[in-house]
Amino acid sequence: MALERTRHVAERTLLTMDEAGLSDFYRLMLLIRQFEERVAEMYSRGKITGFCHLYAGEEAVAVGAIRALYDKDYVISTYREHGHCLAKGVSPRTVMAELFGKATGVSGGRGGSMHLFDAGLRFMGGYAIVGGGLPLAVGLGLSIVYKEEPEVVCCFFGDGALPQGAFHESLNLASLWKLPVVFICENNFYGMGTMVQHAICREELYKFAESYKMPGVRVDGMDVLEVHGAALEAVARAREGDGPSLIEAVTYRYRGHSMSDPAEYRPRREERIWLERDPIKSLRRRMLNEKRGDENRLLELEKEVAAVIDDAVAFAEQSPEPPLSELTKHVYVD
Amino acid sequence: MALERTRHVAERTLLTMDEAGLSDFYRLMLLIRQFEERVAEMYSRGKITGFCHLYAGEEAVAVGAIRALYDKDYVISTYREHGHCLAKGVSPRTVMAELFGKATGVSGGRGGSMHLFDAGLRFMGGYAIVGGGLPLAVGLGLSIVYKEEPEVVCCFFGDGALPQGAFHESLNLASLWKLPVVFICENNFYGMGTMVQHAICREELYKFAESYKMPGVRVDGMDVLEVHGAALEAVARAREGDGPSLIEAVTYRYRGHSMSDPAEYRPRREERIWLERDPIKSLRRRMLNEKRGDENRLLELEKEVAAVIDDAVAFAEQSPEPPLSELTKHVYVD
Amino acid sequence: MAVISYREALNQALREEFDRDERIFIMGEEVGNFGGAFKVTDGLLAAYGAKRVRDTPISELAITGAGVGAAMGGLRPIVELMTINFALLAMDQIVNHAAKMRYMFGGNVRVPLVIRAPQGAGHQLGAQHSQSLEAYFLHCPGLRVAVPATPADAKGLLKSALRQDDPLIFLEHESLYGVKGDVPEGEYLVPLGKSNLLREGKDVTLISYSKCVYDCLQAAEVLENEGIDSELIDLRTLNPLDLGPVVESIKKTGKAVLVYEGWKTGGAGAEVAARIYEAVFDHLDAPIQRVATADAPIAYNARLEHAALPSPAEVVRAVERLV
Amino acid sequence: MAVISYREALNQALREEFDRDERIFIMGEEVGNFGGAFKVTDGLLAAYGAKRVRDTPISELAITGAGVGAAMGGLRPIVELMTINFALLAMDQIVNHAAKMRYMFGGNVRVPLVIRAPQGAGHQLGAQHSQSLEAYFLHCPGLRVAVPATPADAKGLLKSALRQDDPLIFLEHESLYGVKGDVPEGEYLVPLGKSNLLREGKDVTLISYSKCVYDCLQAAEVLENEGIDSELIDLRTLNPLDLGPVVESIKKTGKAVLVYEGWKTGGAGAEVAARIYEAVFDHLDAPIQRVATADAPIAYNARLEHAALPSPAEVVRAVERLV
Ligand SMILES: Cc1ncc(C[n+]2csc(CCOP(=O)(O)OP(=O)(O)O)c2C)c(N)n1
Ligand SMILES: Cc1ncc(C[n+]2csc(CCOP(=O)(O)OP(=O)(O)O)c2C)c(N)n1
Ligand SMILES: [Mg+2]
Ligand SMILES: [Mg+2]
Repeated sequence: MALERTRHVAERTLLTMDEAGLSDFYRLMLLIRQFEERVAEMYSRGKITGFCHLYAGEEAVAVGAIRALYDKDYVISTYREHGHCLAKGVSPRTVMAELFGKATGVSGGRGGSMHLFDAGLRFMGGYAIVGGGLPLAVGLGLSIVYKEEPEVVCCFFGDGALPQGAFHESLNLASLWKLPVVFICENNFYGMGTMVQHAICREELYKFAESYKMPGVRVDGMDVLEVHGAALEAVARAREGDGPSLIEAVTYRYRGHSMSDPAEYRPRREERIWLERDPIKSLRRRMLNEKRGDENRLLELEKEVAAVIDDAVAFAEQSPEPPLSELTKHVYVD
Repeated sequence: MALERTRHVAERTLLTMDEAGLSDFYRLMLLIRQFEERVAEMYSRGKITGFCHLYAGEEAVAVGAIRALYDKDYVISTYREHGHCLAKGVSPRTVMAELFGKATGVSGGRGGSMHLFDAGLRFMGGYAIVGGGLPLAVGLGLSIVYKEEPEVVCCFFGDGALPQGAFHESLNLASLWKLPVVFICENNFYGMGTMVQHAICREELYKFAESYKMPGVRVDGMDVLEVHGAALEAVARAREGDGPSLIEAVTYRYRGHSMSDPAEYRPRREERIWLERDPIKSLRRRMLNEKRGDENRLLELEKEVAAVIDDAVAFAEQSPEPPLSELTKHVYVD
Repeated sequence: MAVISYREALNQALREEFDRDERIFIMGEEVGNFGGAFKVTDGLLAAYGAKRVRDTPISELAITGAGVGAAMGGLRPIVELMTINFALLAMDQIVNHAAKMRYMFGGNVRVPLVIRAPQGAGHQLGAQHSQSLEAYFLHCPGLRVAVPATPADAKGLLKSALRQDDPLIFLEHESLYGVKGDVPEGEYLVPLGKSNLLREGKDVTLISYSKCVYDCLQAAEVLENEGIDSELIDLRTLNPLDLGPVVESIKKTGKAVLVYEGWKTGGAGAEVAARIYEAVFDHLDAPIQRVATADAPIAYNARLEHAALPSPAEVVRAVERLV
Repeated sequence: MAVISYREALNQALREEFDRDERIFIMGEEVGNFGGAFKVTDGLLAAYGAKRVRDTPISELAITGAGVGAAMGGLRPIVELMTINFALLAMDQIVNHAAKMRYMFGGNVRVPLVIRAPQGAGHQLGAQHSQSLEAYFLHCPGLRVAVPATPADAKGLLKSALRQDDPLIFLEHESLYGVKGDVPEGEYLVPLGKSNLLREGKDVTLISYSKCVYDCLQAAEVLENEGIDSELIDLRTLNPLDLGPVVESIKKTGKAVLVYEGWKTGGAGAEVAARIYEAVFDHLDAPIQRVATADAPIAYNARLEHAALPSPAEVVRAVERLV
């Protein structure tokens, strides 16, 4: 069984990681969680508008996977990308400012919650068309092979993208051309109000890897170490020139699809079960239980994170809006 | 092995078919072959123009599959559809007239070789966008289920359609909704000049059925009885309400992709091997060897077919062109 | 006559037509359980069951094509695309298949498919979720295009759409769902291809459709205060396109302003303008003004978004340039 | 200067640019082994190898998207779509992704992708294989659109396209590949956004692009025999659109005919017409005439196809209506 194997990987990962590494995972997941909570607050205060999809609950996926990358590796994501963007190292200040629509935002206030981007950090964008990012990941992978560089592309998408033709076309191309792309499906069981079993006829999403002759694995997306272990393997394979992989990370979004969705289609009991499996609390518990972390140090981290978020909000608040005179700037180069 | 099983099916099919049935298969395959040969001649004489894709060599697929259908079952095809159209019972006269661009053609001269259509006979069209017919087949299947009718849809497409998103989306929908659709992939190893292994990462195309939770089988597309046996099974399953199937018929087009392609990318030796496996000659040989047909009767059939084709050409020649006054007629209803 | 919203009017039309014709059904992402992303199909699943209200996976190409196929099979499908932005994934089935089939098969098939889709900007949804794409569909013979502005038209046009036999794209504006207006109860049909004189005036002709009709109404009031008397025509459908009343109006006013939310360049307004010139060149005192969306993707930032879109103030300015 | 075909000119441009810039590569269906469905890439695989001349499966959406991604990754990809008709499968990657990205990411990315595609009718290929879709791309801010008519422009514009940094769609007309003309050898650039005065005249202005330029040239000769002196401007690119010479010409002639192969309704000519009116309304003696494809899918039958398309005779008739 896939889960057995990866649990094993998680154990190994835990053993091979030092305390600093674990603390880093913890801090980053916490940063994302608190960021998202603050975003929700700012949204209800009208500071943030438009569509806004929170990542709370899924932190272990972004952190576990992206921490398996080098800085120069690429990440491609969806409209639910705050977590991936922060995990790739983008400053909470410029992400928050983007959500506020400010000129100092990562996309100059033009993108908003769904379209974060940072070329320098190789966070290659959040896209709002379900499945739209996969062909782009293939292209980035192609550019790596073309330039004979050692980088890898990590492409995140939801279970809802599986029924899209783009998924099939992209995995086929990546496999045919042996591209260094790690496809990570965040299976949170729902695409808006649609359960995954009503969307795709095969529920073990990782098994689609077989069709495309690439390794496929399902991991517990609430366990950052499991995700990390699987990602390390897939990334290493990609970097070695052995082609793409598909990782299905089983996870759960704590909130509705977007800020305007009360998620009434979901049983509250189901939500509770997943809340109990919280990735951040579990890692904290594990670190303390196994004496791989110090409670005081963790409390300090928590304070640090809170300060970072406060600072991000203050920065966003104080930043200027993009000038109206730039309405048609950047439609074209020059 | 898939082929073993279906060979078995073919044997059984042979045993259960009477001589009239076998002669009918023979006549129909011959009709298609001779039709195509005459089309090639008419094309080189400039009577037929545009893109023209011949079906010679693949007759066993259309005949074996379509003879497993009832009249009211639907067929959807591609631009290489002369064979499917004739097998569904459309008169060679109106098909030839269509290729001549005449008003008496099945599509009134507006469609041409790639767009034959006959609603009455439920030949639901040839389409020139690779993969374009599959969603239509899903829709027809849905209409059948909706009306609680007993019909089945048989959808033909080439190996070249496998890398298209439409293939994946359509098989998923058909499976999720348990639609009565039989998907028949005519794997003739090439999509234009591209070999199937350069187009799709998994060469056993029928195995894609697994991903979509439907039965998948590979048959020898040069053996009309094998195709027929597999089609009978799939059609029965669809009719029973047990959902879609995927049949991969391994076959070969004797000519280039279209009339303008000399097929220089193919080894001549490969062509010879397949010519030796000719579906029409094999069936003839088999009927005579196993005393399931009479040589004189077959010779008679051959003459009949030749006369039918002559008649079709004469009809097409003599038919009028569509009037210029009807240039914009049929853009809309009324 | 009751005052209901554009959304309710659509819902009412759907229910009435579902009751009238068994062959009508709807499919799309979240149309069932969820009641539609914009709640247009609210309650339909409960009332008509899963056969007639079918939730689909996110497969715009195949869903649309399945609608085409179901129409060929004798049904009258409605495909709801969650928003028009996703229609770009289904263009092959819309343009290459649905719209061409009848003609290329010599008139031997009908494709009575209605594709409904919300479109438009104004809610800070960013570049990929804020488009108005009617111009693409206008440039596609074989496809009818409806762009209702009022709740009554939403109802009357949708009902007519479901009784004609050509593929039709029905474009609803996301900002209009909550707009209320008088809507006749029961059987109420607005014919396709009849534009609507919404306001009589003698100084200038405003021509619009969908949401921008409201911008024009507001502008007309401002102009009235300035002593400028504007006539307003709502095109209602772009295919068929009825320029009769527009032509009559311009013969009277000699001046025209076109207001639409698509990008200005290559938008539907360009076609309408070209046709107006062809029809009444000699009656025009000045070039037709086009008020439309700036030629840029829509930004998330509210002020930039607002600045890109047509507005009553811009309509007023355009009129002032003319008189 | 050598006399070569449009096809050869394109091939030459590709070779020269491949030699100049290592980041340029081409991918598409049959571009390698087969040399391209229309043989534009003939010999490139042998000369540059499979890395730079990549055959792809039939996956228009993903190929186009891979082009976008490769451009983001610092390359200068060319995606050849076998014909424009298949671009309808890739509209999401073209319109929602390639064209929007730079703007929606605040100017922080460049997408120097060139999409090449043959288009046009005239060979009895039927409704699904005979379209001219430039109007869709014109109505898409962020996307450049080139429509070369002559071999020299084919070369010069393609070379320029490969040296600029925006996504660009390069539309070749299937009927032009065999057309021959003088083409400067080696470095020869035609700037984007410069229309070309092909013929001077004083009575009427003919405005066209791509294949219809030749219809205009023929018409101009017929008209000359009738004593009508026509000026002809080839737009060359639709985005950027350079109407400067058009405006100057109309100031002189007062009359204009637009000739294009897209469907008349909603075609690029509608936009060009609307802009001309906006610019030189007072100089026009009569409404601009549009000669374009009939609003119907293209039929297979040769006579019907021919009747649907613009022709020199129709251009002549349009001019005669004006003078
Ligand atoms: C092509 C397309 N169709 C529909 C939508 C509307 N939509 C946005 S998110 C979503 C659900 C996607 O679910 P999933 O991929 O599972 O991601 P999750 O939101 O669960 O992270 C839908 C239908 C879209 N953005 N793009
Ligand atoms: C979407 C699309 N892309 C490209 C083409 C051009 N084209 C026509 S047939 C063909 C090859 C198809 O091969 P296959 O599906 O194997 O069918 P076969 O011709 O072998 O019967 C291609 C690439 C097309 N018609 N449609
Ligand atoms: Mg999901
Ligand atoms: Mg093939």
